[in-house]
Amino acid sequence: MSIEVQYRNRAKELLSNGEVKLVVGYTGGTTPERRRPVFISSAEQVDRLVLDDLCIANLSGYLVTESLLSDEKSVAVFLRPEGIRSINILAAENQLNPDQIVIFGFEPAGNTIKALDGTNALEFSEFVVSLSENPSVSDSDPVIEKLEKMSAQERFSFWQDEFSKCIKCYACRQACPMCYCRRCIVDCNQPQWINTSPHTLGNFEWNIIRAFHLAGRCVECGNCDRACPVNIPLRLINRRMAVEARESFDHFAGLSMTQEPVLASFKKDDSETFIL
Amino acid sequence: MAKIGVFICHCGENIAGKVDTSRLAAALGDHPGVSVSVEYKYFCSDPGQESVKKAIRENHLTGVVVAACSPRMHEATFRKACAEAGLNPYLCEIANIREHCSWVHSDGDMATDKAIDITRSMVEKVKRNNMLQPIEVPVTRRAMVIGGGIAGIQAALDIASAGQEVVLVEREPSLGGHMAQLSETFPTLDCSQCIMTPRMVEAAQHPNIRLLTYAEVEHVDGYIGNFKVRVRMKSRFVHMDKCTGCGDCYLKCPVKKIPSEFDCGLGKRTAIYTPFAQSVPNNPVIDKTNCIYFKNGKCKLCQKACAADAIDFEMQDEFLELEVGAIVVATGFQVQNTAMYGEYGYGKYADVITGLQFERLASASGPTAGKILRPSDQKEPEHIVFIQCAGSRDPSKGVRYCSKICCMYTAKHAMLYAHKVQGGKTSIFYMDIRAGGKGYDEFTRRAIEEDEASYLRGRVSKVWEENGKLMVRGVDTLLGRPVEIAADMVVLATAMVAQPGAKEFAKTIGIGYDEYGFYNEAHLKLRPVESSTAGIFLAGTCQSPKDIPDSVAQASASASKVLALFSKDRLEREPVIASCNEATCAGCWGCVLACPYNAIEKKDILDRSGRVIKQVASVNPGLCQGCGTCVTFCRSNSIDLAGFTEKQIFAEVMGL
Amino acid sequence: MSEQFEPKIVAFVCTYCTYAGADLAGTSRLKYAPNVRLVRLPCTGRISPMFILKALQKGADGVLISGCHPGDCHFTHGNYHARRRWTVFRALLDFTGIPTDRVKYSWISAAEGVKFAELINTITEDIRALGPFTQYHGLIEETQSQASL
Amino acid sequence: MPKILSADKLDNCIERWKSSGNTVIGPVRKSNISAYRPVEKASEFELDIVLPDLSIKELFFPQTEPILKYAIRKQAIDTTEFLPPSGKRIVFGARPCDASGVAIDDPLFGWDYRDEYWFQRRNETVIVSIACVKADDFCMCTSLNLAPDSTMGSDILLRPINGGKGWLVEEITDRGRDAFASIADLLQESTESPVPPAAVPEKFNLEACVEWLKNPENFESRFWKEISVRCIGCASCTYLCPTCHCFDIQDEGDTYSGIRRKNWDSCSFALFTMHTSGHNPRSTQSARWRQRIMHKFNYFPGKFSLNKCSGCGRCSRQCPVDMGITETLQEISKLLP
Repeated sequence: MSIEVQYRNRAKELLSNGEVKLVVGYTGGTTPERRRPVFISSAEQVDRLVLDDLCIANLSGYLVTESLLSDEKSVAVFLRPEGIRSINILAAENQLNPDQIVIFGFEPAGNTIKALDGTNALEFSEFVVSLSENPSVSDSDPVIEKLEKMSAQERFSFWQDEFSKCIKCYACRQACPMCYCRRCIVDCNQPQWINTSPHTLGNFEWNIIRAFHLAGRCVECGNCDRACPVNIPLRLINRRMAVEARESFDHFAGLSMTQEPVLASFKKDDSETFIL
Repeated sequence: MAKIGVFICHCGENIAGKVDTSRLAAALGDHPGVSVSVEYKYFCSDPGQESVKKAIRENHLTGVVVAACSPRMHEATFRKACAEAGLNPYLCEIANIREHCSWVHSDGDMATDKAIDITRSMVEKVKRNNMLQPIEVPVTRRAMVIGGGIAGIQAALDIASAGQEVVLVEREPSLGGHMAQLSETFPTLDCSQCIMTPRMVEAAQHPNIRLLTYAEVEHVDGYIGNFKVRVRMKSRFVHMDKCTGCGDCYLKCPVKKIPSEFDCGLGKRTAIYTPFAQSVPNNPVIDKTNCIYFKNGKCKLCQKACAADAIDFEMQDEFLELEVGAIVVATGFQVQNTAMYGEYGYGKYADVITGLQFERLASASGPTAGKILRPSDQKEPEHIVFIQCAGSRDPSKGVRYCSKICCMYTAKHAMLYAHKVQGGKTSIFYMDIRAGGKGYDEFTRRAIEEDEASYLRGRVSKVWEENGKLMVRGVDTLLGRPVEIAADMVVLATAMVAQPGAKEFAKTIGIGYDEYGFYNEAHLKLRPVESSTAGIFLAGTCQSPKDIPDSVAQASASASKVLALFSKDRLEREPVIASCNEATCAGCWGCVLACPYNAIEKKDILDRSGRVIKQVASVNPGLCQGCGTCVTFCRSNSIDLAGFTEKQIFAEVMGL
Repeated sequence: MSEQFEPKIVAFVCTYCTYAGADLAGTSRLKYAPNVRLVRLPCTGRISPMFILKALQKGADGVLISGCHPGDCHFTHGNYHARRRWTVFRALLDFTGIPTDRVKYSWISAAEGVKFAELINTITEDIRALGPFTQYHGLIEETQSQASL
Repeated sequence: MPKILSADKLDNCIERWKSSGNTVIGPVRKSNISAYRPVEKASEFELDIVLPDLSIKELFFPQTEPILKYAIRKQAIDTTEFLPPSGKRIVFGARPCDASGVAIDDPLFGWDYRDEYWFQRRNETVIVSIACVKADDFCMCTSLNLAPDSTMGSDILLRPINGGKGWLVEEITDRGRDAFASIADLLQESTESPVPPAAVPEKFNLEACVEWLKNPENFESRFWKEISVRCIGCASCTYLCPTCHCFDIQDEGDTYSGIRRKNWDSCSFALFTMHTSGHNPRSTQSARWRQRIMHKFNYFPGKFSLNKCSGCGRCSRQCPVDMGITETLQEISKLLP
């Protein structure tokens, strides 16, 4: 039995017996290669669910939609490993009650996918620890390495080119499960810390601060990078932050539901090579 | 519309001598929102302050910027003046154009440019200042004094005698500190214990003093008027309520060769012991590391000897949580270990000793019952060489500062030796004789003139043993020739340094310290007994080297500060605190974790039917100290800090 | 003859240590370069990365951030939090090509007036040597010009 | 006889146009994104695409545009207005859906207030479109009563001839005729027939959908919630749309001087309609999506007799969650009797 069928059956069961009120999953999109998020609330609709290696989006962001979970009913969600880490962070940051989340876990395996055992985020604890020990994507990204070999001036030009394209549509923010703030810093205009105009200066400020806010929280699901309509390689900057959190503070985002945010905690012996 | 008054102080020539104040006044006068821009010789003077008040009233100013010295000097002065003129004091800011500008720059034009930037930036800030009201907090009328030396005892007695409760915490088994170790005291040569022990007993018996010996402060929480202190009561293995202090236990103790800390290693003590005969309290403690029972599980001779059944080998450390309103830190000093002077042979030759060891030799209660005898052979020395500044005023090996008391105690030692050993010769190597103080210079003169101490101005380069003598080679710089003296004993006037662990302890209680580990006063001249943390005061040598009269004076000063604090039911605190915008807070709790004071609480927002709609952060104004770490953490910019709001800082930067 | 380039440097400092250290430099009458403007904050914990960006927008060629030494924070651990933020933010600025030489961090205690004066001189000279931050200034200019198309 | 512009003459054309003071603009791929950008020579063009990622809109209505500079002084506030930019431009290789998108917005910007920033650029710009011979799954011009070779908004329409060696020239407006008069000698006469335009299947019945939208009962339909439940509320559809025209006026600067700017804004944002009081008349994403559809196919046509959509399909092509106008109107079609 394929995972798709297996999970459809489980979704049907959970919806029929009322264990969950909703299943957030994937279904077919406009083109054969596209998958789009789908919200299934009755057992009759479960056949719309599609699960294959083209299902990439991290759906966890939908769980923090205002008032979705306020009735204390459970919601099932299809999640890749990054999505499970997102759940850990969202739980650690008091954005959701993990007991209300039923996880349909899966991970890529070559050209196909395989199911992950477990339903509650807690049951994935060991799995997430194993991810932190063997990060599936190596920390050394060739583009990052190339960038780091550049002079500061060349890097600045690289990002100037990239950020000059930004149209401030905020698709990166909206697609990101970690950007759950009721009011984004960029929407504060008293004072206006970040210039909202999509000129390069404002775009620099926006993208830098967003990356800073994601430091130690980004699980590198790629939602922002894929959402960007002007193809800014946002993954690079977030990856760099993840590497920094790891190297400087031994912090792997979303390791557990009790993990302290890297920027709200400290160690007295944190390294400080650069402070005069 | 803002109406800002800019008041530019010349500070005599201090500012006006470098900064072109008329250009500054003109530039600010031309700045939007500035109604008044004037200069004056001394705005901090009475007429100066009056002119500020007058300008506020006449021009209906909405904010004031005083371009003058550091806000640490006169912010309070001018805020008070504003309040007197009917302007909320928090609508006044200081532009620091003296310490940060006129005093530190050579080029007048550039200094003036900088002064304009600084002042304009403050104008932009003050335009966005809010009217704030001081916060009132209750005061717990109970003080804690940490350290039971002369300073701590003095502070405790002063506070207690004024009718307030005191908890006196001493980490050793007995009160007394260093003063109890001294023989006679300069400049009067009265016996230290004779004046010390009555004070110790008084402190122990005072109805308002709760004495905790063999106890250490482990943690301090809270803030002025409302500290919470955790004290570890180290287990003595002797129940104080049962012990009669008879001493049978230590007479029976088979371990008798432990070097006595009190006698600086010159005497011996047992494993169950009181530090000295006059200990207060007079109840012994068991030194676990040296006790046979704790090593081998056998012995308990002391327990058998104790008729009062006071000894309990199962005793555990206990913890007390105490609430106090003020803390006096009187943790004292230690004598510097002079091992770094290899050339003096301290530690190598038994007869090279420290000044404090000499005190024990000279003390009637000391290991030699007051006889000056050489530790090596218990013979009376015929010639003693004293080396002053053995650590002090020596940036290369010791400490940079002067330990202040060594000139005096060395003179005292020379006198005591002369009085006790007829015909004994004394040579004192010194750099300068510093004898400032009542009766001090007379005292050193007496040592020279009456007791024939021979003072040699110069340093000692080497001490070595030769034919049973300690050969001291030095130089007499006044005569300009090398000197070699065959001595029987060498006494080093070692430096007074901070207690080991002084820095860690400062961090525990949250006060500042200098590079040496001495605790920082809030202001060296004007607030010398207050630490930089409100409600924590300093007494004695934990702050800097000082002698007994100074320690006692500072202790009494601290006590008076505590009493002043306790004279009110409630305290006014600066309203520089954070607050949270509940509408925009995302409730991520990062601020709760980041807050050093646990001042941020989780708050449920309920709908009409009492259902939790969302959770947000909420700042407890009583606990918040205004550091602003939460503000920086907050991703949605939902927390802000009064006095240093986002708007103010933005304007300040943009105004530069 | 070309005039010497005078860099514009903005410093964000905590009031208990570095600001007091700067006061001490003043009372000690130490002389240092007049290129730095101080913004006083209660604690390094209050210093937000956005302050740095705004200083750059205002045309700063360099930024200094300074506070109490580790363990000395008046607020017990504001500077430990600050240090983490700086570590991350510094990496971020570096990665986006804002030279690390232009944004400096230091610990200066209330007792270190000499260190303050010396540091200001060093930083001023360092940034003078780097020259104006023309790349960033280019971004600022762009905001004031008409759209290129 | 019909004229042909040969592809190998394009560089000469560019040179000719530039020498007469024109900026020549066309689809260019730079930093992994294709958009209408100025070029120096023909090789910079990227013409062999369905359509550029970014629409032509920004040429007339930039993402951000300074309109006023101010300095607050003690006694007065100095202001300097930025004049609408001037300079002749020739946009070569525009897609018909982009050209018609611009034409759709003309009445909007010239309605109760004439936006000189728009019209100055419009008057000085010649749009030379190339009829589409390629389309993808998202193209839907035919459903909007337009076509891969429609001439709406174009000054010249070029139709590719076989082998990509050139284009058949169709002059639409006087402005186009003038622009091509200057290169008349570079054109050749030809009888070659053009490549037929791309086949773009009709995706929905617009008229029927509009009827449904106009029915007030449907305003509160559950449909809106269901169709938009996955919308994440970003602005990529509106910002890529050639016809979405909303903007915000923003003052930017330090405390006493700055620039007033006209920036793109989007009805997708929750803050778009947020009142100072905190009340938001469009408090849900479904209300915002409904507004977008209603505006395009109900309100705007009601006012200007034009659909506010040229069928480029960028909204769905770029949507992070695969939504878009096509899906919505297709789903509305399913509701029709």
